[in-house]
Amino acid sequence: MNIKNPATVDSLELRRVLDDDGKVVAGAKVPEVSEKDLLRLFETMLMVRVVDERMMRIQRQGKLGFYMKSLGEEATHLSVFPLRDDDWIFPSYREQGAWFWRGYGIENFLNQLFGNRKDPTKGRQMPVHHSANWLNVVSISSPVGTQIPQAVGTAAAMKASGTDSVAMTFFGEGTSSTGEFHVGMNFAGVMKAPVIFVIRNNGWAISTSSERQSAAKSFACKAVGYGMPGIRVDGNDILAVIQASNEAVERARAGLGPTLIECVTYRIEGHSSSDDPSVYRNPAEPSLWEPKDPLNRMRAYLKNESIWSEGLEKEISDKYNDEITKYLAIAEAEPPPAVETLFDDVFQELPWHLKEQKEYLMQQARTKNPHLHNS
Amino acid sequence: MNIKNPATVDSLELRRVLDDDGKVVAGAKVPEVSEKDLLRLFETMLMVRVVDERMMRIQRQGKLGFYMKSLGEEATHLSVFPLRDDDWIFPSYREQGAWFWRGYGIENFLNQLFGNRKDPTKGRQMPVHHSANWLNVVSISSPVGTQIPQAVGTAAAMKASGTDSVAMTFFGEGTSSTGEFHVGMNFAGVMKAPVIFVIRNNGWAISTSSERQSAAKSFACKAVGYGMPGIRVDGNDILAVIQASNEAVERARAGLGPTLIECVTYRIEGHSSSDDPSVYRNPAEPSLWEPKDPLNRMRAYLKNESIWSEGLEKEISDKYNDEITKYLAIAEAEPPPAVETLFDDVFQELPWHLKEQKEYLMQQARTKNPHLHNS
Amino acid sequence: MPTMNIIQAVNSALRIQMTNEPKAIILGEDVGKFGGVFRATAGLFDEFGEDRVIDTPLAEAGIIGAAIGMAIYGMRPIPEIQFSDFIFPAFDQIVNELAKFRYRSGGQYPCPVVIRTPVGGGIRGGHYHSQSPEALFIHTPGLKVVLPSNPYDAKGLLLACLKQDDPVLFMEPKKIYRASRGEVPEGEYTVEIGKAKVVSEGEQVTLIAYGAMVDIIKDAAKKAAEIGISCEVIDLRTLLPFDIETITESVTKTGRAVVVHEAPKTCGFGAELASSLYERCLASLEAPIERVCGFDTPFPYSLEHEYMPNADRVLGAIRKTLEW
Amino acid sequence: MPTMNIIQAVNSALRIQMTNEPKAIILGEDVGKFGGVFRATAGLFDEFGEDRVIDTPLAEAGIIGAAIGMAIYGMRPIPEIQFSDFIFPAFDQIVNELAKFRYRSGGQYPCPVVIRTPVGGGIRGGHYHSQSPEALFIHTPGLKVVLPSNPYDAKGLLLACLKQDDPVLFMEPKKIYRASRGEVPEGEYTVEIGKAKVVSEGEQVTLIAYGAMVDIIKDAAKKAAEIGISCEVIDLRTLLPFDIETITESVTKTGRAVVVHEAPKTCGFGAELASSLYERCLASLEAPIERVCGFDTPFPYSLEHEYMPNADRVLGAIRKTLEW
Ligand SMILES: Cc1ncc(C[n+]2csc(CCOP(=O)(O)OP(=O)(O)O)c2C)c(N)n1
Ligand SMILES: Cc1ncc(C[n+]2csc(CCOP(=O)(O)OP(=O)(O)O)c2C)c(N)n1
Ligand SMILES: [Mg+2]
Ligand SMILES: [Mg+2]
Repeated sequence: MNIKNPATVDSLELRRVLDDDGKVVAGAKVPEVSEKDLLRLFETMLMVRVVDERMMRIQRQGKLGFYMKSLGEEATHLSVFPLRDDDWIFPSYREQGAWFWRGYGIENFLNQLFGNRKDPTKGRQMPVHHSANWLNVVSISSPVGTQIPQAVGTAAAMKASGTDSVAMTFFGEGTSSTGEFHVGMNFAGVMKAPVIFVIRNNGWAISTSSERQSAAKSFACKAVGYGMPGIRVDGNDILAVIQASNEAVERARAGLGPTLIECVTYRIEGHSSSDDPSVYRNPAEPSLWEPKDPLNRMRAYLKNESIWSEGLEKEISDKYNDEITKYLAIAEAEPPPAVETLFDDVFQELPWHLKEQKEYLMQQARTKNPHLHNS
Repeated sequence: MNIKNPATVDSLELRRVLDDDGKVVAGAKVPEVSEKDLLRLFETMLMVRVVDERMMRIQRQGKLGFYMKSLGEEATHLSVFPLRDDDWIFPSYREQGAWFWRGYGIENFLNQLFGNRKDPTKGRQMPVHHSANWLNVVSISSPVGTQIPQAVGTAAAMKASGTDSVAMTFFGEGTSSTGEFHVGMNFAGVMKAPVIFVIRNNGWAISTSSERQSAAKSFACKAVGYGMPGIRVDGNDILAVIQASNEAVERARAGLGPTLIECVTYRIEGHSSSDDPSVYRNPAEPSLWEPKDPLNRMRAYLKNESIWSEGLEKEISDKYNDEITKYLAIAEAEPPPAVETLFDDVFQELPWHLKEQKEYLMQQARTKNPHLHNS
Repeated sequence: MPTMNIIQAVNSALRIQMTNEPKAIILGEDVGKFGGVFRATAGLFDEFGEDRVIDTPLAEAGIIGAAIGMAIYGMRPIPEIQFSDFIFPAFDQIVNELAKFRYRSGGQYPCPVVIRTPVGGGIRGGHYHSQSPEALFIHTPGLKVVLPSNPYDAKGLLLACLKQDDPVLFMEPKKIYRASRGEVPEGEYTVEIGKAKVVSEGEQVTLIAYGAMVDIIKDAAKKAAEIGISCEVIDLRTLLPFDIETITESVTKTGRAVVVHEAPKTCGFGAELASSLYERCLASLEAPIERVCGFDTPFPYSLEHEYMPNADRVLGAIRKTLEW
Repeated sequence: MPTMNIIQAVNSALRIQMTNEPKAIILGEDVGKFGGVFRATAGLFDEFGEDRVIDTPLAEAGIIGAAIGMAIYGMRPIPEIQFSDFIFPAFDQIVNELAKFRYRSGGQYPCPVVIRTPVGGGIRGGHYHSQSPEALFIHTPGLKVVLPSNPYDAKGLLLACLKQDDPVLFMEPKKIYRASRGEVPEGEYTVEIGKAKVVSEGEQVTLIAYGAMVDIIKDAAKKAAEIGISCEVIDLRTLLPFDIETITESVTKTGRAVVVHEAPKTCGFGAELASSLYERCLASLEAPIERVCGFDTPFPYSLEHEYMPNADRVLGAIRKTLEW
């Protein structure tokens, strides 16, 4: 099995602010970020890591049907840093940090995973397919790439409405192979839509290596075909991610159109809780990427800047661990949505055939037996 | 209405061999083409022009349901020049010259247009949707772009079979906006498939200008996103077209993978017999392009080379006019396919439901009345 | 009242919506300056400008994807798909995204997109300019499907669709785009979604169709009347939710039914209509419900007229139900 | 004879085809080293090499488009679509290209592509890992559609599909991929396409299903037997062309039928089966044919078990046909 070495990834032009030890590289432009924001960024990345670990544990205990971690990719989520509340986010399934940054808390997160009666999406989708219209973060879809032209439509609508809001969409490098990627990028270029495309290039699409997704030199270079700038950035370098995103968001707000950002990162673990990467990937590979861990690098940077302390980190990690414990108990105890809600939201109002079907279902024996619900 | 000026098209890098007067431009590499082949190339372009004109005339007389001309784009068709008989062609609907070059004659051409009993495709498709498996030219589809990943599949199969055959596919610049373009190009890049993509950039997709299809600097530059070379060539310059195609076919045969060629040309007339370009396009625009006419330029070149004569041109043009007259009479007289053939070729054999439907139709009164056929 | 054809009626509805609803936005291939290949959006580009009548790149998935993004942001997009044969590149955006957006988000993101697209055969377009894919969308939970048969309904139904908040596939019978003419009010009015129309009453056989096939069943009813058979003619108008009440009532009365559509028979909408009717009217039925449909072949070119249902075939089916 | 589950049976059929037919070629997402997310192609990459078991980029339209190009060149491609919920980006390639290629070219270009794809609910996958879109393909002239319910049929039908020259959508019931086990010959054999199987004979009601729902109707028949009702159980196996003879014969005998599928009811395959049966058996029918189907909502997550047909619902339908 071939091994994917971070050194070869680095060989192309790659924007960096921090080196692997968290030191600012010579000549790098450090984005202006307040101390408070730096701490919030660190806290969010740490939160993702704490949540991911706990969720995978309860998944392994059989309490949760499915989960997707993003170990090692947390910094890429924070491309949302320059966004305002009126900017919209179109995520894929692997950007928990974007949700947390936006204020989507542990409580909603857990209720969605359990698809219970308090789930903001009413138990309609698999775990990790959140939706939060009050935060302008759009419902996640499993078919990959579908959100890309949608984000462009929202951005075009923003422009047409005369606001300077922008839309940002995330997806993996595998998703750049879809037709939706192309039509979305192309529409954005032609419409000069204020939209930022963030490719999380984590090297793998389930078992398929990024080299089998594209023969292009990089994913960023695909921007050329759409007449927009493409930026290739170290996705494990929080400051480089923010710098690139700042630039793209500014461009979009100024009416200069879309930007493609490739965040080069690495999927340290399996694709999801259902995956076993040892079948298809050299088990030594992830360890090659550990020196680039984004949380370690940011911690080192904060240490150098005298912002970090062990106590602070423990405090954050304890806080989220406690929250998880608290809301997990609630989420587990909460029953699934009432059976009659099965028919809501297909349309704004129930047409006759759904009324008939609802009546029929409510008459069925098993709907009257609440214990059967989670069988 | 904006006007599309050939001068602005020329401002980007553009490969040329002949200038607008048919003279070889300084420093250009003239492809080696025998005198015989030069004459055949000229004859084929002239044949397209003769056929197009006659067909549009009979369409206007109400004899033909539909037709699509390619006035001014004839040179692009001859990208097929370097192909061998074992190479496959996946055309769109506007490359008559490729068919004629391959040996698909007036007789088949007319029978297809009339969808009569002698149509090689049995009257199954609209006019101009030919198919000729004996020539390795693949059935044309109306939905644009679908042939692109198909050509890649054929090319991949050629490679897997150990031959050095190649596949060539044609499409308009508008079609480069489809998802199929992207997935086809991307598969070709990754699979290093021996395939040549020829974009006929004729400036218009029905009423949509090429500037509204893509914000990229050119269509050729889209190759970058797929890790393959892109060539931008004057599509009204037969020698430049052949030079580019030679290069791409050689690469493909040598196992070096795919190439994208953008032939810059111009759609002088309407999209099809159903179109009226005066509604959406400045009527002065086509005349700006007339000095670039590919047939005139080739004629001038042949004159300079002392290959051309007026007599020769008249001979060719008479020959095809006579052939058209002859086969038109036959094609018009030929009845439509027999009613029972409606059910053939859905599957290799008729399943029960089609047998039943066939029996039913044959019992219907109107199938027994041959005069109703073309109502 | 002015006389309009279906194209003009659609155009009039669009103009009214664009005038009254600043969030309305039209997008599609060639809908701008050209006014669409069938001219349904003619004049709107000049009247409302290129920001509200948008010529898109050639990509149906982009058209529908962008429309979804506009709709969830609060706009009222009206995308056009040039021919319903070309809707398939957008199939995923329609069935997996548009149709499910409200549901999957727990009601957070309604998606009021009204897709207009011409449908059906009869224009010598072969299998790529003639298909009738309505059944695929009727089978997709979350979409309303509407298909009018005349200018009055076309305008009234389109305006009704544009006023409500569910995604709609609004199909237009292109064969009769210009041939079907009638009086249409200049101003605003709506025709209720989900209500069929009893075109003419009758006693012995119920004929059910929609779109261009309504003219065919009207013809067949006339021919039947000539030989003393009394048919009730129903124009379904909305395919989902279809008007089960009206058709049940009619078939309960007549005891016989013929369902007509251009789409292939197998798994076509006729199967649903028939099954639903059997479930409700079995006791009243005097004969099996006849389905007169397109054949289970791709839509042909030269044999188009053999392929499409015609009044004679419908008459044959009427007779069959009476002779059973 | 070895015991296999459905995954193993499919894998065995693929291995036989790859061994005997040098032009056979497998392509899809993650079908290579990984052997597919359900492991249906496990081991084949190592055995037959990366040129014949191809990991493709993530694009279903590319997978099917490339398969078409391979097939018309003379290869025998066997593309995999990872979940049938993800088949829609390839919808145009399937319904407009693959299905029509032979027809539109006047028989010049047969397109022997066998698409494999897992289908159906029951794995807690929500609406994007649970759909049953078979009706959309049954409605598309030019495609055969096959959906086995057990390992023996899975292997025999898949081998039969691989030996013939029409395009096939071969759907695999993922809910019972591993749960359904049975004796399967090691070597080559075929099960005839187009033939249903009478799983068990009965007198009063015919139960018809396919795929994972066959186990449900078997259960329902057992429950019915306990209360003295005799059911005939039919596994359709091929959905197009479906075995009209076997089901007609059975329903003519029993006079009652219940059709079961997971897909939404409206315009589902059940409507076609019911309509076809009414057309042939109306005189013998004692009650309306009951359809027990998925509801007309997107496939849900938490309420999956409420959504999917179960033996109790089928039993309810059986009773209804008897009490009518
Ligand atoms: C259209 C579609 N096809 C296939 C799948 C199955 N699938 C889910 S995730 C995935 C890989 C995605 O890889 P990438 O885009 O790189 O994102 P990552 O998982 O690495 O974050 C695939 C093939 C899907 N969800 N949607
Ligand atoms: C998928 C699809 N959508 C829409 C159409 C309708 N249509 C036919 S030709 C055409 C324009 C194609 O333009 P281009 O690719 O530039 O080719 P050209 O006609 O200029 O040769 C359109 C939109 C189609 N045939 N297929
Ligand atoms: Mg990835
Ligand atoms: Mg063009």
